[in-house]
Amino acid sequence: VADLPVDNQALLHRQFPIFSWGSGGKLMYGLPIESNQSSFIMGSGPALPTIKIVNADSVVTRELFLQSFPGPLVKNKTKKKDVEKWLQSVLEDSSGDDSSLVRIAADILKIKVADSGTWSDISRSLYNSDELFVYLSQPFAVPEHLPVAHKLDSSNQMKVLAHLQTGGQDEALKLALQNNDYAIALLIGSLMGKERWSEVVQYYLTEEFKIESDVSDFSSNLLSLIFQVFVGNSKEAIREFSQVPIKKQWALNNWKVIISAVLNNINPNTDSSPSSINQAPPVILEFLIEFGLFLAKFGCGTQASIVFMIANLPLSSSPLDNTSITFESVGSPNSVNGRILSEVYEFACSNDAKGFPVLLLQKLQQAFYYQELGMTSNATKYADYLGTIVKGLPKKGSNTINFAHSLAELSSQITGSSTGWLGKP
Amino acid sequence: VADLPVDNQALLHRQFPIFSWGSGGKLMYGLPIESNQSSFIMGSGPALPTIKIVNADSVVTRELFLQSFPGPLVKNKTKKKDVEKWLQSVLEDSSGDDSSLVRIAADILKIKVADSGTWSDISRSLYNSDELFVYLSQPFAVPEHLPVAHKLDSSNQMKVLAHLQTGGQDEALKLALQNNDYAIALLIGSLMGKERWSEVVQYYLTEEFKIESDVSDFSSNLLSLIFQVFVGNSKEAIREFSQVPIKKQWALNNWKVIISAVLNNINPNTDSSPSSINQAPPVILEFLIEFGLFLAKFGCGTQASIVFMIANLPLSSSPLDNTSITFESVGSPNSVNGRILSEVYEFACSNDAKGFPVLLLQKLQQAFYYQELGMTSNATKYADYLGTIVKGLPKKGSNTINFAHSLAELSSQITGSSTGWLGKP
Amino acid sequence: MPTITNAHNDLIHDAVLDYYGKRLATCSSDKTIKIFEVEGENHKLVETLSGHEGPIWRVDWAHPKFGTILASCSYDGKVLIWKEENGKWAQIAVHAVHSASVNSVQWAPHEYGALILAASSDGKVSVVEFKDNGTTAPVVIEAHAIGVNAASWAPSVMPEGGVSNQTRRFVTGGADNLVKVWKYNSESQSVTLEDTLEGHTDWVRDVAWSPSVLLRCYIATVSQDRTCIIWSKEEKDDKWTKTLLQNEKFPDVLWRASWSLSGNILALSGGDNKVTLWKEDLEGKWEPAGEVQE
Amino acid sequence: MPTITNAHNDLIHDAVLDYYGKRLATCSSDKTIKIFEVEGENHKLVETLSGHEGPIWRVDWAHPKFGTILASCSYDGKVLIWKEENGKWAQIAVHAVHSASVNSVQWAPHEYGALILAASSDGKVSVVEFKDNGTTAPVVIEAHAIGVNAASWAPSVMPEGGVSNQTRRFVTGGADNLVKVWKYNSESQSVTLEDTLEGHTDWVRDVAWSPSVLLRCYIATVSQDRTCIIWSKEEKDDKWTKTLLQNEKFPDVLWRASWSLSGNILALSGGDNKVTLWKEDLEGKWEPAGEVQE
Repeated sequence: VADLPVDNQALLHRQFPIFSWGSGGKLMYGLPIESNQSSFIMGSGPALPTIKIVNADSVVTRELFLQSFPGPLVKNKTKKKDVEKWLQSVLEDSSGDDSSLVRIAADILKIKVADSGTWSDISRSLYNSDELFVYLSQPFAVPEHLPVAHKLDSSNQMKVLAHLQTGGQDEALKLALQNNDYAIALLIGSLMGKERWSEVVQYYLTEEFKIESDVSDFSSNLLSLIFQVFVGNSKEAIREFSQVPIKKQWALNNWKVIISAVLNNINPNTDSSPSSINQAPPVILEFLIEFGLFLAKFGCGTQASIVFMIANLPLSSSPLDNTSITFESVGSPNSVNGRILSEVYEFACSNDAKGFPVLLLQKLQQAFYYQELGMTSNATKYADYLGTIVKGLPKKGSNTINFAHSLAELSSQITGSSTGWLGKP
Repeated sequence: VADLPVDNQALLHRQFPIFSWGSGGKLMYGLPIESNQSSFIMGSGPALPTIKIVNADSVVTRELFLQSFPGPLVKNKTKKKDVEKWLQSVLEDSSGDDSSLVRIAADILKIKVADSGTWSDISRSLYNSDELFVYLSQPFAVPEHLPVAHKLDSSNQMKVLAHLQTGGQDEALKLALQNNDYAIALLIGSLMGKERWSEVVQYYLTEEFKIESDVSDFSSNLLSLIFQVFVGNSKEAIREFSQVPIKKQWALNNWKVIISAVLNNINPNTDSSPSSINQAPPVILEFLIEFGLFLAKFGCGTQASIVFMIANLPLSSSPLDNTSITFESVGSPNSVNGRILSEVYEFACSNDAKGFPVLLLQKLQQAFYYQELGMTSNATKYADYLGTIVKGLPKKGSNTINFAHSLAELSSQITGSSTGWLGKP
Repeated sequence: MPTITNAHNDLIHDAVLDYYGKRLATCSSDKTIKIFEVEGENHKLVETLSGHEGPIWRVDWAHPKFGTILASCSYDGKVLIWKEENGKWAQIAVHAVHSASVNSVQWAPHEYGALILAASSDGKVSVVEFKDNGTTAPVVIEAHAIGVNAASWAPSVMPEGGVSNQTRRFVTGGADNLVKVWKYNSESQSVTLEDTLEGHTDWVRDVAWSPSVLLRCYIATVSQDRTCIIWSKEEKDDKWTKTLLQNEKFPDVLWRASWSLSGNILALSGGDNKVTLWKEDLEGKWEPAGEVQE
Repeated sequence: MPTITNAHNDLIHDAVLDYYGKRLATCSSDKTIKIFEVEGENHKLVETLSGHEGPIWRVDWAHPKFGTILASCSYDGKVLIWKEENGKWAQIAVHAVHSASVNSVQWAPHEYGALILAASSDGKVSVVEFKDNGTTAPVVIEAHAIGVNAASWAPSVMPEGGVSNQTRRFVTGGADNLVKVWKYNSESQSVTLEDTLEGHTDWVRDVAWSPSVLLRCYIATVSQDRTCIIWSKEEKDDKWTKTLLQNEKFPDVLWRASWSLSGNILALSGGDNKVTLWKEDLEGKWEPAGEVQE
């Protein structure tokens, strides 16, 4: 449609559609007759002949699983099985859109609610590596076993040892790299702290792990990151590639494959950490937090929420690390999906019966949403639940006052819609 | 001298030398005239003509630095400079016996007392690696740069990545080792925990670090140990070689070179640990303790003390780890050198003004030693110092009673030797 | 469901259900306001209100606690207040401070009192409180010199100090293509400008501040430039974040924006004769939530 | 420094300075004991004690708190006790329980009382206490059947319960090449065998328990087999650790072993006519600490 200058005055003489929201799940609208039609009929009838009042429910597209959601979810009251069943229905409904963030979040939450999952289950939610198994089972041509790499000769090996005996780590490393002996270079690097080791790893992968078909160095980037994660160098690794545009883009595009690969390498037998998915080993926790912050920083806030969920971070208004980034909700709290997923996450992961206090307003907003659509019984369940919560809040403080005030408004709307005319305040 | 059967009766008719210790630093002796001489003279004079009473001091070989030792060393009272000066005189006196444990201990203590030393200073006390610098500065023939090692080809590299993405660490490692690609094998090993990593390191060094002239695999043993120390696998590494006789012997024989090499690789910039020699980084502390226990277990108790000193362990009667080995003294507490070195160690390293209580008896014994040699003023200093200590000990308890009792005996000996005949109890 | 046919013979500019959804007020270029009662399937015309001297652009019901009261604004430059008492409707007040068309009128959140916000083509907005003893002096300020097309109150939020400490905000949209956010201080009876939001390239036709209880504020603005912009901000942010409802322009000018009662769904009406519904998705973008069809 | 010449005309078997280093007692095959006063450079023969009927092997001064008292033991099978009172010496007690040569006699640590330990070629050792009212019945036990050559008390150590709870130990060396460690219970007047230490390959000629205050016990034993063995043990150990003073054998038999007053230095005398001094080094081995030369 071309951008013609608008005739402001003429607009005052046009009939636009009219619309008004009403309480009790109603809405009123009036659509104008198409102007050319009107002219053709040559009648002078009103441009807007009919005004209709209908149920909002009949117009608003409702999420299929909204009605069946067993909320509000109350720890030790709501049955885990019911939540699992509901999540399962969501997954079946997602109409095959495997990459949808809603599906991924729901899948992960189902694993968490069941409380018997493993890290590779979560990994699979992000990226199904079955295709790799197919690839791995293919027979490969037996390669010729000609030596193609380098290593230090005896006298240089002794020099390396002599350097190390005299504390000359840098000299030893230089000698190894000059001779392209990466094995001994990695060993020397292992003495020099995680940053130097990571440098050697990256150098080695860059030099030696070039795969022809590899677009934007996918393989060496991924391997390099995996190794750095497990040596505890996540923060630095992520900082490094977030400063190189092409690597940053690679990481943002491939976040699922990356996290999946890292999670698949959590070995319950190493370290003394439990393999429970409720507690990530320290290096993994560091990685998940840093990677989540990276995603959030570059505009992938919802993906970041999923990563923070995997890391079992609590929902809270406190900023993470030394950033201004918070994890208050799974996705936008102003979206229905976001609010429901946040509530399920709280149910699955919060240790406290109190849950995550930051969700109270979201639950209130959700209750209002039910009421707007005329789903009064759902709205009532939430209103009752929130009514019990309000009693436990600190008496003073604007947060409590506002909350109670809004809850009262909700209750009066609910009452109003059920008793009609008689419900005058 | 041939082992002839001894004629017991005849012995009763022989004049043996006579000898008796006296208080106040005196001793009495009588040496028989040589029997053949006597027969020659044909005199019937007594076989033991003279009995002499002399100062013990004139007979007992005294350590040159004993008189000048500024003990008892009292924290915040004795000047560090005086102790340093004294240690310096000991080092100059050790008549060039660089390998003597006394020299090594004194050298290390001098570094500790000065409080400004580095790990490589301590390393140098054990083993002066200057000879290696000479070796390192020699020009070497430029080696041919023909590839002699192996590495994975592209398709196998992709297989490794695919294995890792699917959590197949063992498969990835197997593939790497089958193809002798040790660099990638080490990287994979780094994901699998310190024990697996150490296995790969040892395997690699055994296969690839064979130096012709290397007697008992000195180089690969030493490198293997260094790498395992820094990954925190000391206990296992030491346990492993203590079970292989040839390696165990290598470690016992080369303890100084080994520890020196490890200390020289402590990099103050890595980790967040201070480079202060008063606090070893955790992996180093683990290594020093385990290696010390190893030395003690196989009969090198004094060497073990030196290692525990480097590790700044407190002197105490409590056993170390789950062993029965204790670190109560630097060397034997029944040796003068041992007692003095222990006292200097306490002065240098104990944080508490109370010092190491386990040394109290040693200091008392040292005081008695001074008194035996007639060095009454030194004995008095110790007696006075211990007198103040006694007041701080728990009133009851056999330890205190015995200590006070022996101290009283010492005091009475000192009094006796200074007032002579009049000092009757 | 009630269907009212031929409510007016001329253009109908606005129609609003009351708090209980029992009455419908419509206003038209025919200079009248009609009050209908709606119940179940039925509707009944209760009253036709005359008084304005030009097309009536908008009507707004006051909170029931004040009684059955309606405000209307018109091309004639006036805001009229109507009240039903004992089944009879009467005009009970006139607010005539503007010298040109009054384009929008809205009652403030009832906690503020009986307060009205009016926007006029004379470039000014006015805030006027109706006390029991008559009106107070209105507060009038210049908002958008060329003309103010719409104004909307922010929802009421109780701060630490209680009602008297409240920050009362409203947003305006003008013929200068700008959107402005204002702070109204009832004690000092003054209005100060807080933010000026640039983004539209033609007249802003409607502004709507979402009544959501969440801590994030949302303002929807629609314009003749065929875009709808969602402005959002949290208390701790310095600046408003601007999000286009959708990247492509709408087929025709956009005319009205209206949030559902709790701010979950946004309804837009425009020159393409459609009413489209929108809601926020998981990732903070806006997705369709339905469309009103005949 | 005092030099006493020609103290006796026959073999001199022992010479001991008293507690204050003022008197010297010598004993000889001439069956006499001579008491000398030594002061500065001078010496003076004070008394010659007769009473034994055979060569006198050893003498031992009692602790001054008991008075000026000397014990002697002889080939004649007796132990005689001598006392100086008012400048005059007299024999005050006889201990004649043995049926053969008494080879060593030693007063116990003075805390135990006036107690004597005697070792005899009749194979027995005896412990006898001299009370103010006369002697108690001696405790006599068989130690080394072929003959006991030497016996030495362990130093006194106060245990938790006080003097009465003390473990009183002594060590013996015999003609059976063995060294034995014994426990003497003063309450029950009994002696029990604690350890038998094997190592020497010929008669053990002397045993000496170090008076060191350290918690580790040391016993030096010398033998006709030309070795000196140091036996050491801590309270918590089960077994005694055996250390050869030096790996090579001495040129001739070893005869006497004597610890310095606090156990820091060990003096050995032997058939090579030397008195050598020894002390422990840092590593727990024994190194030379001097030699007595003419």
